[in-house]
Amino acid sequence: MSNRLINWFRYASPQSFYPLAGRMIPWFWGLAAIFGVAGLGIGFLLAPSDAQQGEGYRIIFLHVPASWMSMFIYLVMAFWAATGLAFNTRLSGMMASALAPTGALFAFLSLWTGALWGKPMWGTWWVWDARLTSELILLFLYIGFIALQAAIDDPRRADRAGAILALVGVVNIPIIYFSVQWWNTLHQGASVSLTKAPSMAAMMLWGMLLCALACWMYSIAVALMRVRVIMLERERHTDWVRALLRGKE
Amino acid sequence: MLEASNLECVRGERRLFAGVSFRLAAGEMLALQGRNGSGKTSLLRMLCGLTPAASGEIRWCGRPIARLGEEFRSALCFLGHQNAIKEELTPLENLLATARLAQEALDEEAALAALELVGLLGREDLACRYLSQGQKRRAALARLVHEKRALWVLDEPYVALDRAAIDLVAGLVGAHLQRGGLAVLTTHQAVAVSAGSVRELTLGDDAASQQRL
Amino acid sequence: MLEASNLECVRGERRLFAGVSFRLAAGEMLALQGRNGSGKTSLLRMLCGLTPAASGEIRWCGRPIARLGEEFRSALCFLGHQNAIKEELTPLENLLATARLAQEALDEEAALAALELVGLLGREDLACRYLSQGQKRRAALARLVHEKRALWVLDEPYVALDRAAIDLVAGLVGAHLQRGGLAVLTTHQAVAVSAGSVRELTLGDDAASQQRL
Amino acid sequence: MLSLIRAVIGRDLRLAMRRQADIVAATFFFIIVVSLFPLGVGPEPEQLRRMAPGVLWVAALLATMLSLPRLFADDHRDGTLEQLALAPQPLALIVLGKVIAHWLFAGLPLVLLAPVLGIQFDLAEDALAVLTLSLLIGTPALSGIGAIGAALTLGVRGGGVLLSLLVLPLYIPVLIFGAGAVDATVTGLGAQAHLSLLGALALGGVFFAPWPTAAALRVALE
Amino acid sequence: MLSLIRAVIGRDLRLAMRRQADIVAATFFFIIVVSLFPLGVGPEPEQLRRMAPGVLWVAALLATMLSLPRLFADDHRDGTLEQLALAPQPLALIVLGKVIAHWLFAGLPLVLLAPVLGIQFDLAEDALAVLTLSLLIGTPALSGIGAIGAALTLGVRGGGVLLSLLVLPLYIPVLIFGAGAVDATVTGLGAQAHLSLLGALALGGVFFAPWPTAAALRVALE
Amino acid sequence: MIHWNSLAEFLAMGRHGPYVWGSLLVMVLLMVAEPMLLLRGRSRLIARLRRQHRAEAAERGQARAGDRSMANWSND
Ligand code: HEM
Ligand SMILES: Nc1ncnc2c1ncn2[C@@H]1O[C@H](COP(=O)(O)OP(=O)(O)OP(=O)(O)O)[C@@H](O)[C@H]1O
Ligand SMILES: Nc1ncnc2c1ncn2[C@@H]1O[C@H](COP(=O)(O)OP(=O)(O)OP(=O)(O)O)[C@@H](O)[C@H]1O
Ligand SMILES: [Mg+2]
Ligand SMILES: [Mg+2]
Repeated sequence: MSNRLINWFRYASPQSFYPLAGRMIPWFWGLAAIFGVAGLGIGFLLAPSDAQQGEGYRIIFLHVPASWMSMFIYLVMAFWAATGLAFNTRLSGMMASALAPTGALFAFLSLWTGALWGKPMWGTWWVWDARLTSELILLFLYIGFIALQAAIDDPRRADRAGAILALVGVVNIPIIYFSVQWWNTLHQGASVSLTKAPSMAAMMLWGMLLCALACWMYSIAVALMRVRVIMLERERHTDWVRALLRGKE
Repeated sequence: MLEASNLECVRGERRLFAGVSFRLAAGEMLALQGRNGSGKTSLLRMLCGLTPAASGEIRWCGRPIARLGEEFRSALCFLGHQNAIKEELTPLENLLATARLAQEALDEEAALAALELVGLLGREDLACRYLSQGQKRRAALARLVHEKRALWVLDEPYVALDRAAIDLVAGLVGAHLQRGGLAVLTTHQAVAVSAGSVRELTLGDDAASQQRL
Repeated sequence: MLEASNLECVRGERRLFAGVSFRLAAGEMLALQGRNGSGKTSLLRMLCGLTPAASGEIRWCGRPIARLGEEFRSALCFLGHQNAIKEELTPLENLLATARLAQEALDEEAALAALELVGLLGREDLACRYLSQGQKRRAALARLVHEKRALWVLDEPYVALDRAAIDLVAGLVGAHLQRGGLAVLTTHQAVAVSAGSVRELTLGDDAASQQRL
Repeated sequence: MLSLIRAVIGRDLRLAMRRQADIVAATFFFIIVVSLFPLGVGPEPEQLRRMAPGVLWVAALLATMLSLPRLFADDHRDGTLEQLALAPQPLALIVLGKVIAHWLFAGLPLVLLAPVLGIQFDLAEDALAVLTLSLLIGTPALSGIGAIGAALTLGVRGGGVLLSLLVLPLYIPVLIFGAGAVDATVTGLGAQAHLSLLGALALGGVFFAPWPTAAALRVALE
Repeated sequence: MLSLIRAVIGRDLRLAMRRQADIVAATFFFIIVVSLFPLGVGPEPEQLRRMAPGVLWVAALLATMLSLPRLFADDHRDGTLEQLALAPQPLALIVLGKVIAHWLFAGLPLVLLAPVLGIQFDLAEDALAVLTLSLLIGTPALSGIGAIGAALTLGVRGGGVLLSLLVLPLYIPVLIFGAGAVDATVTGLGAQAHLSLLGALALGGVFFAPWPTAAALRVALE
Repeated sequence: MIHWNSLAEFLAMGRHGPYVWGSLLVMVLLMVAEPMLLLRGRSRLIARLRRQHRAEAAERGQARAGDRSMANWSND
């Protein structure tokens, strides 16, 4: 028990996490590529067309994974922020900052693919629907987090301020989601509503799941890459970074 | 009472000082010295618990201040480079508001007496924004007149003051020490404090001791 | 060169001083003295043309400065209580920006030399916000190193500086006087300037001379 | 404890009074923003009536937000904040006092003005009443939540605008329930549900927010 | 003379870059305000389309205004403004430089973003084009006129909010012609007339405003 | 097995080609760009740190030499 705890803390130090992350990255890239090719293959080549939406529905293989990731990454980020505040571990803050840009990227992609889907399906790029609106606000939260951290140049302060913001934001997200839903349904019926894809064909489901897995692996790989860069930058004065850089010459 | 062991201060990529230790008993004053940028202000902020130390520990009555929290803060009076007075309020209002926030009983009469002592009588109803640099500092220092808390931490209290005011403040500190108080003080001007024993601590002289990490 | 006759300063309902006259020739320095709030800063701001005098006149090369305008300002270098440096910029950038705005040619090398002189080498790339109180003042004073304008007006330049820096600034002023420059300076610290002749002017000692109108 | 909160409120209100501009102008900002919209959008009464709840609430939100940067900035700049952080009492209590003071001079005037401005938009009486009520309940939440943002951006250069970036997403639920309550009244549905949710937000905002705010202030002072 | 203006612009832009938050966040404030309105008003596209020009212009105006207080305040606080006032060149030229720098980081991004935000309101393509054009012409006027207000409220406590009080009335003509141009396009009338008037305002704002601004600055320094 | 009869049909996506390919293109582009930017940032950082470390080492070497000369080659 205590042994495992010690192990945990050992890997929570940047010095031992750095090489570990380095070893894991290629594996995640590999998995991401495999899942991605399989998912896109099924989705774009094999899956049948949708009865209502024709071929345009294929955006679902991009849109849904991106949407899921954008929300999930925020949760993970808030988790790291909380551990950082509670246990004052250096790694936590670094992980949180490493995740934010990727989360923002997926939030943007969700908006982009959604808008490109909405134009042919609904005839408009954008409607003020609960899901769409909360996704937009999620993007703002990410950007706020990134901007706040960028504006503070002492990394420790930036971590703690960012962590407080992330935690407040995570409380806020469900509130936003439900408030927007209320807002929408209490109005006279919205002129357009999100048409849910009817019971999905198994093929579609598989394609979507594989694409989601690919995005998942991608996120892990990129976050690990970024956290390694952040570690180098922040720990540049420590002996292990010096030794590491000297060794690479 | 106040004890610091092996304090280290890191700012950005620079270690300002390390291994700073001292011990201060009742009635003693620590005079911090060192050239500009040697870390005096940083050390004072650590002593107050505003900035955490990179390593080392600070104890008050034998217990680490981080653990003491409110108990320590209620024994502490800090005056920094900034005056902590509101420019819109008059010196009198400032003094009363400060006391009220510190939950100390200070009536108007006592406050006026303090202002008279620091030479602001006649200005007590003028918004601090109109005061001269030195008068602002005096308005800030007026709190010390009735200050009974045990540990005074003063960051260059003499700046902008004229000779008369400097002597006055030195006298206040002296009286505080005589009452059994403690004081930590930085200054670039050589000013003798009348009573109490003074320990000196000089922070690392320049680049030699301030290593880049 | 600089001549003031019968200056009067009124602030709010208080006459700070009246009948202040002096005359300053090339190579001379005026050391303004007086207790806190006696009106030194107010007088300096009048000399620069920032505040109009209640009565009296200031002349530069025989002509009233109000009439001279730009001609006077291009001979003037003022440094007030405030440092006039940007906290976001580094000392180097501050120095260069100041020079550029004053339309003076100052290359990076000269700027670096100035910063080295005031002891900020090693901090030239750190945003000024991180500097200590004294280092900020040094960053502000670095402009004086290459300053060639004739009239320097310095309001308590020594504040927050350590001994070494004070001597340095006093040296700069001395060299300026030797070159035939003029200087007006206030300070509460007794600091000797090496060269040039020093005139002293003490502003009204307290309430006695400061009448309520 | 209560006396501390009262001391903080007293001091902040006195400062606000002394500055005058603060009280008058935050209110006038509200008035002007609300009056700008008809100028930008055009004068048809029907359209204006439908915009009214949204416009008034957005204006209230912006007016509150504009006064936020000063909530801690002045205290930070002149060193008072350090004194407050070194006070023996929990910093969160002091923050609570400041939040209440902020509401008293930035939120309350908006509540009092809202009915007058609502008339400009030709709102019916019951809608006016609900508008005022919703602002009365909602503005404390704006002050409380705003304090978090103000503390996080403290001492950060460019803070004023960064603040709005951080705070506006947090304000959105308040805006939706607030404007929603009025809208529901106008369309004949009850405002009850919206108002209770707004009340919950306000309680959370006022009593939960001081804690993260205090933590953020300590970070800013480090 | 030109070199002086260039030096001022260079310094101000460098400061803005250094603060980063300034550039990014003024822009995001614009985005967020524009996005708030639908939340306050409701999601019906038809109504949103008719509100769009007004909302976008009001938001641009508010975003510009929010960045105004910092135009001179920082220079004032740290003593740089005294230095500028004591510089041999006319203060108005320095002001002109600062106005241009302000537009470059506070106005230009709004212009570039407007088409994207217009899409959220379902605007047609020609309306989008006119909207962008009107902002391109109108925002320099906002910066110029705003500078007067910023200078007048300098050093006045509570200035930030007082500023909006002074400046918003002066902004109204810009708002009316700007939003009017878009509206005219939407309703099929030509935008020509509105745009020319807007151009006249912009020229006046940029080249006339620095003089009163400089005078106000000298008063603030007294 | 494969759903499409011809490449043209595949590309047209039943008249929704621009939307589908627009989504895919941007998504793939950004997801390729992000790691590329990271790699570039990383190599720049490493180069910068190497330079810094070398400069510091040189500085330190000088300082130590100076110390020794002053200390008259006392021990160490
Ligand atoms: C900018 C526009 C859009 C945004 C921001 C957006 C956002 C989201 C989000 C956040 C989710 C995941 C939430 C959840 O699973 O409950 C999602 C899922 C989904 N979206 Fe979108 N969406 C947009 C446009 C569209 C359009 C136009 C369609 C289809 C016509 C669509 C269809 C779907 C479907 C089918 C799902 C999966 C639903 C599920 O698994 O429950 N979305 N979208
Ligand atoms: N981010 C940073 N990177 C490098 N150095 C820093 C950083 N932040 C602060 N410093 C340095 O830390 C020191 C802070 O010193 P401090 O304010 O404690 O000095 P001080 O002894 O009070 O000086 P003074 O007598 O001028 O008031 C300064 O030398 C400053 O340059
Ligand atoms: N509105 C006012 N009403 C009354 N007195 C005023 C008003 N404004 C300023 N004063 C007084 O004018 C004086 C201004 O003095 P000034 O700043 O010139 O002093 P100083 O000699 O520079 O002092 P220091 O040594 O403290 O810098 C102060 O005594 C101040 O109290
Ligand atoms: Mg100091
Ligand atoms: Mg003075």
